[in-house]
Parts: sequence; C-alpha cells; structure tokens
Amino acid sequence: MIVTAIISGLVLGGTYALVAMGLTLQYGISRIMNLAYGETIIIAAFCAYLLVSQLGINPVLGLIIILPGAFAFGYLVYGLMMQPLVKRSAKSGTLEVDSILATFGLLFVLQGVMLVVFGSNYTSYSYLNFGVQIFGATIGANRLLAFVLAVVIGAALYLALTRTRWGTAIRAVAVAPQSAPLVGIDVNRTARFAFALGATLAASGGVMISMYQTFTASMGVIFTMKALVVVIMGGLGNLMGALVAGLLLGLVETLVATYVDPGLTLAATYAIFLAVLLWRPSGLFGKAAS
Amino acid sequence: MSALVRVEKLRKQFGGLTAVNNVDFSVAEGEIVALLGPNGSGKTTVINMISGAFAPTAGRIMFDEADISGLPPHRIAHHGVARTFQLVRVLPSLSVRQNIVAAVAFRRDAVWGEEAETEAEKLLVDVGLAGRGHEMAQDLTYIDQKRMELARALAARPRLLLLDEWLSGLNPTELRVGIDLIVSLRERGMTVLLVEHIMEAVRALCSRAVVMNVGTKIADGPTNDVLADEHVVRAYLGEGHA
Amino acid sequence: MLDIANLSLRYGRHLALDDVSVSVGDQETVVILGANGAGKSSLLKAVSGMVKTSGQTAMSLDGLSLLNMPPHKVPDAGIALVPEGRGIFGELTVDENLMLGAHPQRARGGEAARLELIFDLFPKLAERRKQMARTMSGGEQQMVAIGRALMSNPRLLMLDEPSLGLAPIVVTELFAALRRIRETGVALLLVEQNVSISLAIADRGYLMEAGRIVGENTASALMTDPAVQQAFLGGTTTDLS
Amino acid sequence: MSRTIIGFGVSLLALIGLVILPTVIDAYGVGLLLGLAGYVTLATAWALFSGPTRYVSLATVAFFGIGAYTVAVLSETLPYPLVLLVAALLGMVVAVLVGLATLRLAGVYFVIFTFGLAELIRQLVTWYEVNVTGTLGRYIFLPFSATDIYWQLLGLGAVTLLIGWWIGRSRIGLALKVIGDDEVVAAHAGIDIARIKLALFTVSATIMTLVGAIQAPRWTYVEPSIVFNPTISFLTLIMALLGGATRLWGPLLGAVPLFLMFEWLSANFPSHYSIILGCLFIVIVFVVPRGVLAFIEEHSGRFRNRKPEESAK
Amino acid sequence: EDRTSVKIGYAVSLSGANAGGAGITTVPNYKLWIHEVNEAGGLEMPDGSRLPIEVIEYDDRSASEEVVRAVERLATQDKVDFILPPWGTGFNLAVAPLFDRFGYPQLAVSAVTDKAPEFVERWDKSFWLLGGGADYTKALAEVLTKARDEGTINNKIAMISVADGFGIDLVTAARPALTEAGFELVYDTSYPPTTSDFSPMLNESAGSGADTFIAFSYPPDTFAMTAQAQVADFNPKVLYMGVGVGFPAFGAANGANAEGIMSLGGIDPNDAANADYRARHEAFIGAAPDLWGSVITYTSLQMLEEAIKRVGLDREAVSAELSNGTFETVLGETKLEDNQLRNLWWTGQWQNGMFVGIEPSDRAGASTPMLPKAPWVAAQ
Ligand SMILES: Nc1ncnc2c1ncn2[C@@H]1O[C@H](COP(=O)(O)OP(=O)(O)OP(=O)(O)O)[C@@H](O)[C@H]1O
Ligand SMILES: Nc1ncnc2c1ncn2[C@@H]1O[C@H](COP(=O)(O)OP(=O)(O)OP(=O)(O)O)[C@@H](O)[C@H]1O
Ligand SMILES: [Mg+2]
Ligand SMILES: [Mg+2]
Repeated sequence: MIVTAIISGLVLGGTYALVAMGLTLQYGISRIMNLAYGETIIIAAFCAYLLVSQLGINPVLGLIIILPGAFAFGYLVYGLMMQPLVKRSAKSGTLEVDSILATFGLLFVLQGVMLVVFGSNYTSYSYLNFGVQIFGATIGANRLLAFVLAVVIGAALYLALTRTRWGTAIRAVAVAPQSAPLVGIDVNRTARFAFALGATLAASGGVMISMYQTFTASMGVIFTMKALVVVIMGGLGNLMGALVAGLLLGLVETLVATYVDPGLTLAATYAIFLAVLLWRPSGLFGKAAS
Repeated sequence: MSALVRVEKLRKQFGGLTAVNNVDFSVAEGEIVALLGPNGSGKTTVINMISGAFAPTAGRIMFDEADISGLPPHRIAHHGVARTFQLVRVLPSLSVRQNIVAAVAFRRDAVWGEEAETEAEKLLVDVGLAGRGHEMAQDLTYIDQKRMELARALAARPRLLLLDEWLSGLNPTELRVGIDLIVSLRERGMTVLLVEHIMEAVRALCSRAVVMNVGTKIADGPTNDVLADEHVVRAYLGEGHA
Repeated sequence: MLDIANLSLRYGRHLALDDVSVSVGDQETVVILGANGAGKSSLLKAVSGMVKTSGQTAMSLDGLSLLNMPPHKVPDAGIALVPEGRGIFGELTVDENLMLGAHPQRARGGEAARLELIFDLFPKLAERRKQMARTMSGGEQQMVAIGRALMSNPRLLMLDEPSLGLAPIVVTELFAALRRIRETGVALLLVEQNVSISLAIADRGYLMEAGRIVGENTASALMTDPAVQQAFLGGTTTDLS
Repeated sequence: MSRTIIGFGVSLLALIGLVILPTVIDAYGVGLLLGLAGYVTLATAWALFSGPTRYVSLATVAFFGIGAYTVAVLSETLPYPLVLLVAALLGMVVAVLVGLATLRLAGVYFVIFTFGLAELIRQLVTWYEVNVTGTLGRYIFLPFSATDIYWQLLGLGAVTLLIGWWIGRSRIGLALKVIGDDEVVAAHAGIDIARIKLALFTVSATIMTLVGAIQAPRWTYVEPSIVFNPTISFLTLIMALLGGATRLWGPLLGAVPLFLMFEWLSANFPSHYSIILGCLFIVIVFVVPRGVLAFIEEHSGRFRNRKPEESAK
Repeated sequence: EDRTSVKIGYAVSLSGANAGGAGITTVPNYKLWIHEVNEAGGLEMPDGSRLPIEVIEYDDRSASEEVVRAVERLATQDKVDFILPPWGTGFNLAVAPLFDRFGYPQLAVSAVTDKAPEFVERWDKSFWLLGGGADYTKALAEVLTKARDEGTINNKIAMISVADGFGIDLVTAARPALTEAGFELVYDTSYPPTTSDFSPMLNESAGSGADTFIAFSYPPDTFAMTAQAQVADFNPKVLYMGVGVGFPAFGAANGANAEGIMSLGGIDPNDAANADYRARHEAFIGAAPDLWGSVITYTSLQMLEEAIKRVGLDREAVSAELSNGTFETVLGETKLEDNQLRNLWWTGQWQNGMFVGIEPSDRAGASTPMLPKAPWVAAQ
C-alpha cells in the first residue's frame, strides 16, 4: 500500500515538477511573471489532441512537432510583447507589474482563441492507458512516461544550467541582469531564449497531461497557479527546487489521500506550501534571507 | 568616563563561518573610536549587531547600561543608536527631504508636519545639502547620497552614531570636508564608532582604535599605538605603513 | 589604442560629459582624476556601451568603432570594466563569477593560467571559491570583480575606483597587482580618488571637472603640479609615497 | 488647506449624487453601481496596504469569502448588524494571524503565499462543510434589495477612501512608503515595521471582509467555489495596479473603467469577449504605462499648462 | 400589437470554471433550439402566426455577481420576453429572486436539488427539472437491491464524491438511501474538485471488498477515474459515476470499456423523437448531446415553445401553462408535478454503445440492467 502510494505520488509530482520548471525559467531568468503560462500548457494539450484525433499521430511523436512550435511561440511572444516592456522598465523598474498586467491580457486572448476554436467542452483522448508494474504497484503507462520525461528533462536542464558555462551565464542573467553585459552576455537574447525554453517545457507538460487528463479551454489558470506554488516552494529560479517541490507535493497529495482523507489533499498541499514558506521564507532552495 | 556602549564576548555565526568571535570593547560617551580590520574581518557585522540588523549568536551589547542585544532595529534606534550603511541605502522613491523626515517622524521624541520639515531642512544645511530637499534621493550623486544618509542618521538625534566607511570614495578635498563634519559632531557631544580604511581620517579623528582580524580583536588602544602595533601592521596596514 | 573624441553624454537634460577627448595608448596606464560627479564613471560607462552617447562622438579601439556597439560585445573587443559598485553576481559562487569572466569568445583558452594568476593576486579568493559572492565582505567582493574582469583576457582594463573600501594592505597589494597586470601588456584606464597611489603607477593622467577635460599631462608632471595638489590632493601629501 | 476643503466639498457632492442615483435608474443600472462600488472598495482597500508597501496580496478573496460565508452561516440566527460585526471581527482575527505569518516573506513569495492561503481557507471551509455540517451550499434569504446593498457598499467605499486619505497625510503613510522602498532603512530609522504592516494589513483585510459580507445577500446561495473564487483577488489587484496603487484615487480610476469595459465587452461580444478584452488589456499596458491616474495627470497637465518645463526655465 | 420578433435572452458561463459544463449541456441546446425555431419561421403564436427569435447572449464568466447583473440587464435594459436560465445549481439560485421579481418563468435545468419544493413555494414561477439527490440515489438503491437480492453483488459499497454542491447533495442523499436498503458503506469519502489522481481512492475501494463503486463526480474526474480504474485493473461489479458518463465523448473514449457503467440520466434508445433530436444535435453542433442534462435542457425549451404556442407571450400565462400543461417532448410525454419534472431517467447504463435509462424500471422504454459489469477489455 505504502509503496503504491509513494510511487503514484512521485509520478504525480513529476508532472508538477515538469510544469513548474518552465515557469521557473520564465520568471527566474526572464523576469516575466507569466500569468498566461497555463494557457500554453492547454494549447499544447489541444494540439496533441488534434494530432491524435485528426492525423493519428501519437503524442510522443507529436512532441517533435509541438515542442519546436512552442519554442517559436515563446520566442515570438517575448520578442513582441515582453521585450518592449523590459526595455521600458530598465529605468522605471516596473517589469513585474507590467508583465503581470500584460500576460493577464495574453491569458484572455489565448483562452478566448481556444474557446472559439475548440469550444468550452471537456476534451480527452486515450493513449497508453494500461497499467505497468513497478515494485508491485500498478501505474498508468501514460503517467509513467510523463514522469520519466519530467525527470529526464529536469535532470538534463539542471546539469546544463549548473555544470556548463552556458548555464551559468543564464543564471547570471537571473541574478544580475545589469551586470551580465560586463562579461559579454547578451541579456536580451538570453532572456528571450529562457522564456522560449520555458514555453517549451510548458508545452511538453501539456502534452503529457493530455495523455491522461481531461482538459478544457478555461483550465489554464489551475496549472499556472499550481506551477507558481511549486516554483515558489522550491525557491525562485531554482530548477532543483522546482523538481523537489513538485515531487514533494505529489507525494503529499497521494499520502494524504491514502492515509488521511482525500478531501484534504488540496488543503494539505497548501498547508505544506505555507509551512515551508514560514520555515524558509525564500523557499526550499532559495537564497537564505539575510 | 563611563562606557556608552559596551560589547561583551560578542559572537556571530553564519552557518559554519564565524564572522565575529568573542569580541569585547567599549566606547565612552563623547569618544570617536575607529573599528579597523582587513576586509571580511567582521567590522560591518559588529555594526550590524549593535544596530540590531543581526541578532548576536552569543554575547551581550550594553548601551547606556541597558542590554540591547537582539532587540529589533527600531527599538535600538529608539535607545539612541543611528547608523549609515557601507553601501549607501537611499529611499529611491522619496525626495531627499522625505528621506530625512522619515527618521525625524519615527525617532523617540518624534515630530511631524511642518516642524519635521523644518528640522529636515536644517539637517540638510548641516551636511551641505541646503536647498536640495525637493530632489529625488536616487538622483543625487554618490557623495550627496552619503551626505543625505548622514543627515538621516542625525535626524534620529542619536547618542551613538555608527558610520560604516562613510568617508570612503571621497577625494582628498572632499575628505577634508567630511572629517570636519565629523569633528563638529563630536563637538556637539555625539559619540561615534566608525569603520574606515582611510588611515588619514582615522588618525585625524579617532582617539582610540579597535582592530579586528578574522573575527577576533587583535588590538585596542590609543590610535597611534594601535597603528604602530606589529600585528596590526602585518594583518592590516602592510609594511608600507610601518 | 583607445581613442575617444568629442564624447558627449546626457542624462535627460543634464549634460554629464561635454566634448570629452581621451586616448589610451598600447600598454599604457592612464588615470582620470576628478571630483565626485565630474563624470568619470560616465566616461567608462560610455566606453563599455552601457550608456548612449550623443553629439558627434567618435570612439574606437584600434580603429574598431565602439559607437553603438551593444554592451555585451564590448568585452569581446577586449575591453573589461570593473564598475562602480562592483556589479558581481551575488547569487553565484566566486568560482562561477570567475568562470563567467571568461565568457567572451576571446577569453576561451588560457583560462587556467589566468585563474592561477588571479588566485596569486588575491589568495583570499582561492580560499573562498565555493562561497556565495553576496556573502563576502565588501573588500572581498571587490577582488571578485577585478578577478572576473581579468578573466576576460582584456587588452584594456578599466577600473572605476577599485580601491574603494579596501584595507590599506589590500590597496597596496592591489596596486602592486595592477602594476604586474600592466606589465603583462594590458592597458589600464583607471578612475581613482586615491590620487597619489594611482599616479604612482600611471603613465599619464587627465583632470576632469563638471563633465569636461580640464587638464592632461604625464603622471610625474601631474604629481608635482600645484593645481593638482590643490584640487585633488587637498594640499597635503598622503600617507603613501 | 483650502484645496483640501474644496476636495472634500466636491467629494461630498459626488457622494450625495451617488446616493441619490439608484432612485432614478433601473435595476440594471443599480446592479452596475453595486458591482462598481464593490470593486472600487476592494481595490482601494487593497491599495491601502499593498500600494505603498509593494506587498502584492492575493488574499483578497480569502477575506471577501470569509465575510460572505459568515453572513451565510449567521444570517438566520443573528440580527444583520451583529452579523456584519462578527464578520468584521473574524476578518480581523484572520488578518492578524496571516499578517503575523507573512512578516518574514517578501516579493513574490508573499504574493504566492497569500494566494495559497486563500486556497487553503477555501479548502478548509469546504472540508468542514462537507464533513461536519454535511452540506455545502448555504442559502441567504435576507430582504435586501440591490439598492440597499449598494448604499452599504457606497458607505463602506467612502469610509475606505477617507481612511486612505487620512493615512496618506499621517506619518503612517510615510512609514509605509519607507517600508516599500527599503525595510532595513525603515527599521533603522525607528519604524516598527511589523506593527505598521500588521495594522495596515488588518485594516485593509477587514474592509475586504465587509465587502464580502455586504454583497453576499445578493446571490441567495453561496458555496466556497463561488465566494472564494480567486478571480476576485486577481481583478482587485489588476484594477488597483492599472489605476495606480500608490495613490489614493488610483484604484478607483482603475476599477471604474475596467469594470465598465468588462461589462460592455461581455454584453456586446459574448463569444469573443476574452480575445477583445485581452487585446485591449495589452494595449492599455503599453499605452498607459504608469497607471490611469498618472496618465490623466500628465495629459491634463499638458492641457492646463503647455510644456511647464519650458516656461519654468 | 405589431411586434416583429420575440426577444429571448440568456446569461451563461461561456468562459471561466463553469464553461466546461455549460458548454455541453446548456449552450448547444439553446443554439440548436433557436436555430430550429427560426428555421421554421419563428415561434408559433396562438393565432398561428410566427415570430422569429431575437437572441441576446451574455457571458457570466462563471461569477455569481455577473450572472445576477446580466439577468437584471436582460429584464430591465433589454426587456426581453423570456430569459433562459444559467448553468449550475448555485447560479440558478442566485438568479431565482430576480426571475421572480421581474415575473419571468425560470426553467431551471442544470440544478440538482432536493429543496425544489421549497423553492417552488418561494418563487412560484420557478421550475426545477432535474430532480434532486434523493431521487437519483433512491433509484440507484433500487437497482442495487435487486442485484444483491439476485446474488449478483455483495452488500458492501465504496463511495466517493466531489466536494462541491452537486457531489455533496447526492452523497448526503445516498447515505440514508443505501443504508436503509441494507447496504454497508465500507468506504465513503469526498475529494476536492480539480483532483486528477484517483489512484489512492481506487486502491482503497479495491481493497475494501465492496462489489459496488459509486462516484458522484464531475466530468474530468469521471474520465480520469475510468481511465485509472482500467490501469489499476479495478473492476467492480457495479461501477456508477456522476456527470460525464452520459457524454457521447465518454462512450467514444472508452469504447467497449464503457459497457455496463452506470450514471444519472439515460434515454430510451427506441424513442424516435429522441433519436431524431440526437441526430439533429450532432448535425448542427458537430457533436452528439449528452444523455442526461442535454435532453432535459432541450425538453425545457420544447415546453416553452409549446406553451407560447398555446397561450402567447404573456409570461403569467406561459408560467401557468408550464405548470399545468402536458407536453410532447424528446423525453416523451411530459407533465410537471408541482413545477418539478418527475418522469426522468434516474439511472442509466451504457449498453451496446448507448447510454440507456434503466430506472424507473416500470417506465416505458426502460432497459434491463446488465450486471455485473463486464471486465475491462485490454487496451490496444
Ligand atoms: N549574511 C551573511 N551570510 C554569510 N556570511 C556573511 C554574511 N555577512 C557577512 N558574512 C561574512 O562574514 C565575514 C565578515 O563580514 P563583514 O561584512 O563584517 O566584514 P567587514 O569587516 O565589514 O569587511 P569590509 O571591510 O570588507 O567591509 C565575511 O567573511 C563575510 O563573508
Ligand atoms: N543614471 C543617471 N541619471 C541621471 N544623472 C546621472 C546618472 N548617472 C550619473 N548622473 C549624473 O552625471 C554626473 C556624472 O556622474 P558620474 O557618475 O559619471 O560621476 P563620477 O565622476 O563618476 O562621480 P563619483 O566620483 O561620485 O563616482 C553627475 O552629476 C551625476 O549626478
Ligand atoms: Mg564592511
Ligand atoms: Mg563614479
């Protein structure tokens, strides 16, 4: 029983982590508080659905089409919408407020387009929906795949960001954008890249989620908020933090559902989140407060 | 002379790093004392603990015979301790005058309204910023920001003033002015503990110096003696100063 | 090597630099002296592309125009800046800061040797390689900033008040280090308040006042110039000779 | 001084006009006014604390919901004024607890903490209702017309603005700005940060609680998903930011046009509402970068006194 | 009177959290009906003339305050002739006082409530068409009792419910209904909306020894649970779930695995009018209707249309006719009792690719329950 609970908790948490990692890139590095983040996830889910239902392309193959698309989308959004705001706020320091307001608008646009194109219905399809045995626990193959991908992508990103100069440069932009040019880092390009990468991660999360979950065009906000909670709990801009916090929340959810009361899963999630912040005001892996 | 501030066995630990280790010293009323030491020896940390920015890991800080260790900064400020910061901290969205009024309005015998404004203007005159009250604090030059920060500290009517490298970054002419300003403070009966790397200023101002190295005190006494001390020369001044 | 002619610069309506012409020769060390607010930092910022110039400014490094060069391209041209306030990456470790110093293309290769040199200049950094730069003392952070700039293998190193906040012994060491750096063939453009020690290592110096160049001479001449004595040395000799 | 008196006079006249208005317009008009009064009050109350301190709170709906739920639970058992009092007290107590908990948090950590808190409260209320009382929805059959509710909200809104005005010219207002700029400096200047933050947060939260309590009878039926709807927090924040959260009249000037725009769009373009709204929103961010109030001031200033800088020279 | 059209307005959740539900049950049927009426030349009046429908549509953005104001607007600004109700129990209650005050009949469909009799007393022009929790759970208890008495299932039941108005209403009615019928509730818990992982609850239920698994769930939960039950090979003899089972997408997504799954609602597969309705719905909307709420929504519109035809546009008269008249609809012959629709399909089951009504079993067109549910067919 406990093994089952732990494994399904980790698997659930894997998706949370994957989704949160994209947001932590966008917010931690590009400094864009992207309220339309969840919409990117849902768009990707719809695309996966279209590929499956219209063209019969399975979602894993679909990633090959969707991920570059998402990257381009993120790249475009940053270039068209965010860059002027970033430029403008160099003096006024209002990027946070501006990005909240602008992406709030973007959220409406994306959601509205999806409502027009796909309607407001619940959408789902079935893919790899069979059980796989791990340590005696049965897990949906689709969920397991999502988990594996989350871990692989997460680990690869983590290593890239912490072990390479390229990654360190990205983090440098996160911590001191005004100093980055001193060492030859093109802040604008890096931020744009990180934003697009964030969108790509969101899309991969969306494809994973679509394989086992029903979704609607208005559901993006739920994912945005969940991702924000994970990001903040892990420590802003910290990939490892997002990974650990995501897995932790997944575990808490299943353990509480199994051993306490399923009615308290979300309450427990938020309680843990709040407790972590009370204990460490900058998240699990955030810089310690001085 | 009774001690206005006395630190006893003061200690501060950051994780595994002991930044300040069992430091004792005192500053008498009306004295100007220098706190010296190599970079990273713990001077700012001592200032931070006296002013309440950090709580000490161990030890005591007595101010006018009251134990102020670990009190929140505003309580310590109300006891009569004011400070400047090593890296200037201005309130960027406020005007220069409001920067000063903020301190006038929240000190122990606070005043508010026109009275506070008039007092702020007076302080600005004292530090050489006469008539600059309406400018935005963040638009001032570095030296002017430093001046303003001093005015803000003075606005609290402190008995003890903690200056963390307030004179650094001034050119020799400006240094002169700065030194004179501090001298005038002493004449008004203020007690000053200053951290400084400019020996000229230390010699000109301080009757006594306390030197730290790697968190511990290595010398304490009349300035000239201390600056001639072999340990101090080796750890801090370098042979060129001997 | 570095040629600046007719540099003007405005912040809003405030004219911070007015028709400034400055040059730094190959392997030369040049110091800029001036009161607070004279525009020294602005000059360095203009060279490194961090602020936009106006008017008929001409600015080039060995003929390569620096005008409108985006700031992140400047290090690759061979100019490194240690800015006012250090500008280090506080949330990264000392090691990572130094590693980023070698981010420009021109700095790749020979990295290890330069790291060696830097640890030699600042042994403290070698002890604290894994420390978060933010938690270092003021002086230690200054060392990180200079080390990082050196890592980019610059031909011209610009330092904006490097001695600010450093213990006397470190200042002495720092200038000794600068002397050695200069001997490796790097040109230095130095802004300093510590006039005597900077003139001691400089070849030439400029005097700035309210955004204009008001004087220029060899370092030794400036050292004895009574006007300089009056304006910048407070009429006294400092504790260093 | 005289400017203050004129200001008060104009405000009072406007208030009287707003009190009389529902008697001459139809039910829909009253509904609009009611909605406006609700959001103006929420946004102004939000900005009391979050404006100067820059602690962006998403806990608005937690207090709003507490207010609404208190009315739902107690409306049958206690006289209405007492219900409001209980709601206000409850809001206050929760605000103090939340305030104490959040003292160490800053920036986006504070933002998301307050969001999490609102969700936690909603989850706990739900769980309690499901498991302890065995029902989820609650009915409110209070005999209030839309006009009654509007008048109450209007009164509360006026009081909120008055409080904001008073704070703005008291030293607490300055303290809040100092805290917003640099808490370390604030503390060393003798400001008791914790107390001031706590006090303001509590005042602001209590007002939000009352908005929820007053508005609840309008919906007959409440359940957690209705009264703890996070959209309310977001809209409040957006309105205040859009208007200019650091100024007394800013939130009002953000809330009114935004609310009317929402209304107009959802009435005229129900199926493309989202897209148009979103586009307009983005345009606004680009065109009105520093809030509606600043925008109005800049432009009216230009009318009154063309190029003031030139003439000053 | 020289009017040229009939104004009909509605405010419904086109965006926000409720858009998913409204988007399947409510909006398509409003659109379909209006389209059909206008195609036919308009609403027929008692004198045989026809007046086209002019529609006014608002989005309530899933917010109570918005739906209330939108209805005020429809009544006082747009002065529409009739207002169609919003989606959701809470929203129907929120607007009920307004419908009452402005004198509009309220044909509340997507509101499951046991309090309907009280509401009718309070607001005499309100109509409650989807029954209450007690109705559905009593019917379910009957199906289960029969199966137990035949020895098909044991008397243990595992039950979960979504912590939301709908789930709680049903589960509070289910507890007494099932225990009175002699069943033992070995697992009984609720879960918050937006839960996506049901494996802990399915595992608990599987381990509880119950032959019957009941979930009063919302569509995303229903879909997820069905998929996860297959993964976990959790195959109770009776599988009953809430909203979503009656969606055509449910049958499409689960294929053979939908067989035997039970839920609220259902249809008579042999009813020609109903089959015709489904075909028209699919043709016009592009998707088949759900087989619980959609059918009733369309029924309510047919009743309104017919009432207008009989008595004209006077709202008092239409309300009276709705209360007392008998109507021929896609649900069969329909007559309200005390302003409530009672001849509903309380329980349905997927049989041969169709979600058919099985309870009340004595109603014409009822299918026989097929229990136990067939085991899952392995995925492709
Ligand atoms: N918040 C902190 N966390 C961890 N270590 C710290 C922190 N603050 C200071 N330190 C460490 O404590 C030591 C003492 O620092 P402090 O700032 O007191 O030095 P200082 O004597 O003021 O030096 P300087 O003259 O360079 O300003 C340094 O090694 C520094 O790295
Ligand atoms: N970002 C800015 N916006 C407006 N004015 C500025 C800005 N930066 C500098 N100034 C003004 O330009 C002038 C020159 O400033 P600069 O920093 O170059 O002087 P400096 O010689 O380096 O002085 P210091 O010795 O104080 O560092 C000053 O009057 C300063 O106030
Ligand atoms: Mg220091
Ligand atoms: Mg400078």
